[in-house]
Amino acid sequence: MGKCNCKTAREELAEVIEAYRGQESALIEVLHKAQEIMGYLPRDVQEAVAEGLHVPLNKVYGVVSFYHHFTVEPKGKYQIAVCNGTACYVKGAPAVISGLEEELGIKAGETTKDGKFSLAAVRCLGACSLAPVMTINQKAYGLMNAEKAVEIIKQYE
Amino acid sequence: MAGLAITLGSGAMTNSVAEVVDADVIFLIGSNPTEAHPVMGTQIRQARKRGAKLIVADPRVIDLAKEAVVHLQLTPGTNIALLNGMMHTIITEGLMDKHYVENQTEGFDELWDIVKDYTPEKAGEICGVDPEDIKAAARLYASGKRAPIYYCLGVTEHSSGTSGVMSISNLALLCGNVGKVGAGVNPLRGQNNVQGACDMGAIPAMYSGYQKVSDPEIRATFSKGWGVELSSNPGLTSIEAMDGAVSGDMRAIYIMGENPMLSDPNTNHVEKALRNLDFLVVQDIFLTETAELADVVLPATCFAEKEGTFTNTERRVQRVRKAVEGPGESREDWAILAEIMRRFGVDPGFNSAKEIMDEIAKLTPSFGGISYERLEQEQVQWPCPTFDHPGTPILHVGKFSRGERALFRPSPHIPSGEVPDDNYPMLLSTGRLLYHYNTPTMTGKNEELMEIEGRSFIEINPVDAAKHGLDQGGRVKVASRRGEIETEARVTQRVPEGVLFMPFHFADGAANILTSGEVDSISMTPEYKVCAVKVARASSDA
Amino acid sequence: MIRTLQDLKEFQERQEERLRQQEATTRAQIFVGMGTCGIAAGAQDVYDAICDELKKRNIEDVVVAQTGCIGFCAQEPLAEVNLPGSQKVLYGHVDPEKAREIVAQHIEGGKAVSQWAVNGGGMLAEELQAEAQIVDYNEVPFFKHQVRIALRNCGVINPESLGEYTVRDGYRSLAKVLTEMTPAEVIEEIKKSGLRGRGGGGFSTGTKWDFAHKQPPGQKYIVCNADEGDPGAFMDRSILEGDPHSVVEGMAIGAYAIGANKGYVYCRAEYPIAVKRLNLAISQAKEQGLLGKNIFGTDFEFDLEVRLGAGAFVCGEETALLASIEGERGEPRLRPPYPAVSGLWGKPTIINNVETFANIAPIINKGSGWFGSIGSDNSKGTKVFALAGEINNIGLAEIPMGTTLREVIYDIGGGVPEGKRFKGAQTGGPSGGCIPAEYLDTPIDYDNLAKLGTIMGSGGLIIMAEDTCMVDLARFFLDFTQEESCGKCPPCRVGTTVMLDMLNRIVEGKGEAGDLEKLEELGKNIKAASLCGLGQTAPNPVLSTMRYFREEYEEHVRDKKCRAGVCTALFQYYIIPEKCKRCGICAKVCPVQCISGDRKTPYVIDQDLCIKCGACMEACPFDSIIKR
Amino acid sequence: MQMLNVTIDGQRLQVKEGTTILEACELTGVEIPTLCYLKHLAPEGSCRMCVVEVKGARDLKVSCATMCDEGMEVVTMNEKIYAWRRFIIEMLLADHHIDCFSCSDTGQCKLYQYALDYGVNEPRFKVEARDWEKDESNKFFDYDPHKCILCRRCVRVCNERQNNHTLSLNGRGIDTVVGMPFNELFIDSNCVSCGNCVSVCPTGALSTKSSKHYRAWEVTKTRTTCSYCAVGCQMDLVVKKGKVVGVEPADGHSNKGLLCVKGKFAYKFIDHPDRLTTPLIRKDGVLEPASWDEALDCVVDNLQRIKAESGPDAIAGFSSSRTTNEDNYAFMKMMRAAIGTNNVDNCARV
Repeated sequence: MGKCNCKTAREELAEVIEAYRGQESALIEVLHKAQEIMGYLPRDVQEAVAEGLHVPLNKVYGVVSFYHHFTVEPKGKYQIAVCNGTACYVKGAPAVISGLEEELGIKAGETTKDGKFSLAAVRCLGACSLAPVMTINQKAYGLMNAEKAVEIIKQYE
Repeated sequence: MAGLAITLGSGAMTNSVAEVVDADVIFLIGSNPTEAHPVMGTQIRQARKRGAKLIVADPRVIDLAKEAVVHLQLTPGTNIALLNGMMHTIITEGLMDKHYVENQTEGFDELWDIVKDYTPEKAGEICGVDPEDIKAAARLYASGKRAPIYYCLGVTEHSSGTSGVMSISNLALLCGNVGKVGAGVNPLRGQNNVQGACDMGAIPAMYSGYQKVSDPEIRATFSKGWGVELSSNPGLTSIEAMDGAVSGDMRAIYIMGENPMLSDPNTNHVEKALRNLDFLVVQDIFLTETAELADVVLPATCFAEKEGTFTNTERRVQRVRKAVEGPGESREDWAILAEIMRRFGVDPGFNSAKEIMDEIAKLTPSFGGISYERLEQEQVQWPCPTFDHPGTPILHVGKFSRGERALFRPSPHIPSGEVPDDNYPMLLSTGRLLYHYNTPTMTGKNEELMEIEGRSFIEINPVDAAKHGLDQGGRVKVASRRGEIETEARVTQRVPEGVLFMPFHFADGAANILTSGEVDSISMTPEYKVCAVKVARASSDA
Repeated sequence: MIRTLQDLKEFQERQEERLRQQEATTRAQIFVGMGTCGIAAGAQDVYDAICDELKKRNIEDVVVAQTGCIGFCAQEPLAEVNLPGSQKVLYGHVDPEKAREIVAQHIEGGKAVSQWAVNGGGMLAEELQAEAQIVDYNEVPFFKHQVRIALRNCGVINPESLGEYTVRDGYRSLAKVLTEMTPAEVIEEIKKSGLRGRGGGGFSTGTKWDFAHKQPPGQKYIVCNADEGDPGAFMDRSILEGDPHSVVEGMAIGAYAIGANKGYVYCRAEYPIAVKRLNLAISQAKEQGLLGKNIFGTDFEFDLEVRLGAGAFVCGEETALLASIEGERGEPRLRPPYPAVSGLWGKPTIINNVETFANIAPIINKGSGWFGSIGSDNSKGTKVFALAGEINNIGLAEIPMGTTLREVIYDIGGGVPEGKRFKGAQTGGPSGGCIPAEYLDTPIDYDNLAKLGTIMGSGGLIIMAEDTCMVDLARFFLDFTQEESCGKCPPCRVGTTVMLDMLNRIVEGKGEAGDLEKLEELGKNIKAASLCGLGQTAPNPVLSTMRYFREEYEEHVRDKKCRAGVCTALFQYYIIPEKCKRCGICAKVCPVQCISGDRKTPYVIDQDLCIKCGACMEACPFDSIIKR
Repeated sequence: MQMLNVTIDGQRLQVKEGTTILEACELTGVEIPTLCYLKHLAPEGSCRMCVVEVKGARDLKVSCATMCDEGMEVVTMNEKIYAWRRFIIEMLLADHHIDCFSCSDTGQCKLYQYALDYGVNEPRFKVEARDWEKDESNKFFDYDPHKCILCRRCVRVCNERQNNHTLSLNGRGIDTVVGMPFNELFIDSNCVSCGNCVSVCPTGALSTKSSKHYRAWEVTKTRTTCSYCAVGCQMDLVVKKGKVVGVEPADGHSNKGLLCVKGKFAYKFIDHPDRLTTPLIRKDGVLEPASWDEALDCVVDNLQRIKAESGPDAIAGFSSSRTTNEDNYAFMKMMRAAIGTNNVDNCARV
């Protein structure tokens, strides 16, 4: 089952690359799509993009490593993002982050060993009225504090 | 070289290296600059990045082929058919520069007479190339406003080399691409001072500046300048001299700074020739394979140990300066030669490299404006007849060296001197690697380079490798009618099926044991690029 | 296809007719605010509950639709119920349960649930709620002081409907410029309006357009900067989500003015809903011929594409943004040449932000005179502010330039919650500075903010109360810019790192004498020597807080104290023995078991073990625990 | 081409339209400190070092990227400029592994020089070192990211001039590092060892292995022409105690400051122990050392003999396309004038 999915993802990636063949300026677009499909951007994906778009590999890597949205490591099944925008910061986001770090045993930016959770402190999500905000796989939870956040992630275990 | 002398009047690169970055279409044929002329290669890449479109004609997938709009992966030895096919498209589709052809060339009818048979389909068949690609390349080249052609040994090192060069010249003339900025017909010279050696008259029929030995007036000038009587006998080329050595007519050879034992084709023949000599002098910086056969070896200084000039591929005369002392008793080449002249009772007429250049300027109109004093300020391109002449970055502007008009000299396809057959079914081509330079006399003395690329190998297509049971990195026996060597297999898509490629740098498994003695009838250039061979897994490779 | 102004009018009339029909044939219309903030607050569940409840009750003559964010984020999820003939009711803090109740009482019963209504008792103290009447929106203080130009359609129309945009006179301005005005006249009109860039610098939009217009004809581009990077500002997101066509129309007008035929919207990838709605708007406009070739039957051709950012604040800087669109690392380039002369792929390019473009159509439609009549002397029109932080009415407020900070914070924003004391307001985000309480009555415009040492920026307005530590706040902003520095030039790359390092030491109680002077020196030099706007403004939050709150810095460095009780290294939780009732609750909640005591002896915190999480203080029912 | 009148530090001069302030300063001999500036590439203005004051302008101007204007008055040094540049140096030194005592670049390091020039004796700030590793895998040069000041010259020369696309800027902000994709080593990358990155590095971040063995003040440089292919690259031979220890590219017409692996690094044949140091004469089948007199006599006697026996045309000479014009000219003169034959050729068969 997993394998089957993987193959489809590869095919999908190949289609995306084919659609942008030779279009150097579409690099970031294609990387977005590739990451959407593959979940992350490992070397072989970057090589395929480089080859398809006629962009040197060193440039692809340079671009990927510049933008924080792109990742070369696989992310956890559940991606926790705690907003660290100003409003959330002022209202206590750092405590939420450290609470989660402690609970999960990882630092922000890392993924748990079992691949279940990744934790990220992210830029403003634009939901300042609910500060501090946390999202898990894009589902938003507002008005967080450390305890609430820990309670919520327990539901995902 | 001889080809351009016939069609344009001067056998040199028509334009300057630096112009390439502003080109809009670049046609590269029989040249792998990123390895053989790396700094040229980078500038072609700069041009490509600035929007130039690249056409590559090469049997191998060289690095620049990957950046090309069209890669014509032709069978080695079919350049002329390819060029004729392109010209057919250009003429039939009305893409030629009519005004230029009418006003600045002659022989168009003769050209069409031959080219008309080379439809892209026919050319494609000969070359093993898709006719559509030939058309596409032709259209692209004809569309260029600044469209230089660069070629190298992949064109000249064929038995039809001169005709190949003239076909390139035909193509350029057809599109009005000679005598203008950023265009031209540009041979990338094989070695640092090939241009200079020829300019200086180290060729049988010409004194310095391409002044004909056969012209009595010129002979008289040199005779007067040198204070001796001069022979009017036509001289022999090195290939002819070697043949003469084998037959016994040639009794002594003086070799300065060359290593024909590795660099010439058909090594067995060369060895036979040199061993057959009564007397062989070799003047060099190392005890080369050739020097080992000499009766007298004279130690010379290398470029870092002497004053002088080199003339680069774009005809630019540039200074070589002494940075260190030569080792031991080594002497500058010219000083050794001067001493021999003295012992022959001839006054050499100079006591330094600078004085030689003054003499060159005096006796050579195209160098008339060149002196060491001037070279301190600017490195000019010949022709540079006077001290107030700025030099000539572009040849044939408005008027050709040959006269008012350039000449079309068409040729039909000429098959290579040796083509694959049942006994020797594969085609071997030879060439250079980035990390080496000709025979490894110099580069081979750098352990780092030898660590990167230090052994002979042969490139073979995966299909052929499978057919012969060859593995990546395995040992392989390669045999031609002239000899047999063992080398390492490099299985790669860089070469097409049926074609093999070997660098000729290495003494272990030396490629030139295999290459043929076929030569171009005009330039006498050997056919390094095509010979027929067979391969087999070497028994040593268990 | 809309090919002429007449076509547009007819299209609009058909839409109006459709809406009239809808109103006539339905019992009620329900609009759920479904911007990011609404959805994050649970608007989708509310929407589903409403539909479900209607179905359960077999009510079929009610239209349920989504709108963008109306800006009153503090009240999300919001649902508007519109019964023909009666006052619209805006319900706040709706949850599925309330939603079902609203269907029951208001739709079926015909009686508004006043105590939940924002324009009823919903914002009043509990005891007053029941008595409150439903009033007009404009009588709600949050809306009353606003003038909505850029936000004119947000929360009012369905953002996914081109028809509803045209009902609000959408694309009339584009039709007007294409059929009645020359590009020069358009530029003149924009110049006369006094519109200044709403993204940060406040450069005259018309003048900028004029630069590009004056470049020789040929390929030109127009770009919308929707890389809203200021953490705490979300007006651009709201416009894109609530009224995407206003941006499309503004860009098309700009393109016509400068002679561009291609545009890009560079949008943060973190705004998926905005991207989706914008793409939808573009395809709708293309379908109707409002984008593409021969727009309104003229020679004008314009195509628009969305490009996604990838998490780099610096891409809000225009040259970095262009590099990013080109597929490069988002590194700023030297100016000059300015993008208006040499931008995308070396071609003349105009970059304006979302709010700026959203202002264009109204200016053309109502005239520069009208626009110029709003605002202050050198700052015309309105500005949208994102109110956040320690303020009751978190949300978007569009106010005329020249409104005082006090009006914004107290009248619109409802003041600081829990009776805390207002300490300062940060404008311009990480590039801006703070305004202390003594300047509350300063009219807000470009020039006044500059005088106070801050900037308008994109309109983030973070309110800080007494328990905000200004040193920590400055550290937060610098941490942000340091992290977002692209690394191209040494002043910004190394300078912000060195400054951050010092601030980190200061908040950890390791500050040394001379640090503040060094910080000032560094800040000044980084501002002067940096390559782009990011570095040139990065020290602002530090310099500005040092200007107004220097004593707080000095306390941190000299006394190792944080008066706001934020810098954990600089305070302790302390149980006042006299006040401690020995209930033991604090010891129970303490995650590290560092509180000991029993019924007889007051509880004591072991300071060596305390992690300063504050749980005890929060839990203490007798307020016996303090920070000191 | 229009000429513009500009004044630099009170000195009036005329420059062509399109000349940058930096170029104009060069013409007047005023030296402006630069780090990111690289001839033949569009100015990037990222190092912020080359600022000057333009009369009437609000801010200092980056001289590498600011064009001269008619009547422009430029001041290249004042208190403000000095403080600015000093600040840049301080910032760079704060994030630089200071190792001048053993660094192979000492003596030619621009950062070192400017730190002296601008009085930065002891760094007041320090950025914590990142866990980057040195890369000594290339055969010819080493890379130490802790000495890199991110002037980006290497990356630009690799990508925009050499076009080999090996080096890139990876990461961002303070963690930006010059390197190869996926942090691979030089040896594993597509690097062709052209060495152009090393040649343009202003510090010891990229340094040739051989540069460990000499210091700038110990060497002399001799401008010459490369002896490998026919492009004719101009270069400087770096000589210490009579030995070539390095090669640096020069700005020649055809190479414009670039070299390839052979030109840059393949100079070790010059003082190779296998070099011929004395004439050799074959005696009893073996080549034996001989004096010049002996050897030349042997050559002349034998050639005279054969000429007498079989005529001059029984003798041929092969000259070299590797050696100088002067040598070639002398060779053909010797063959034609002394031996008396036109049997002279070289391997040139292009």
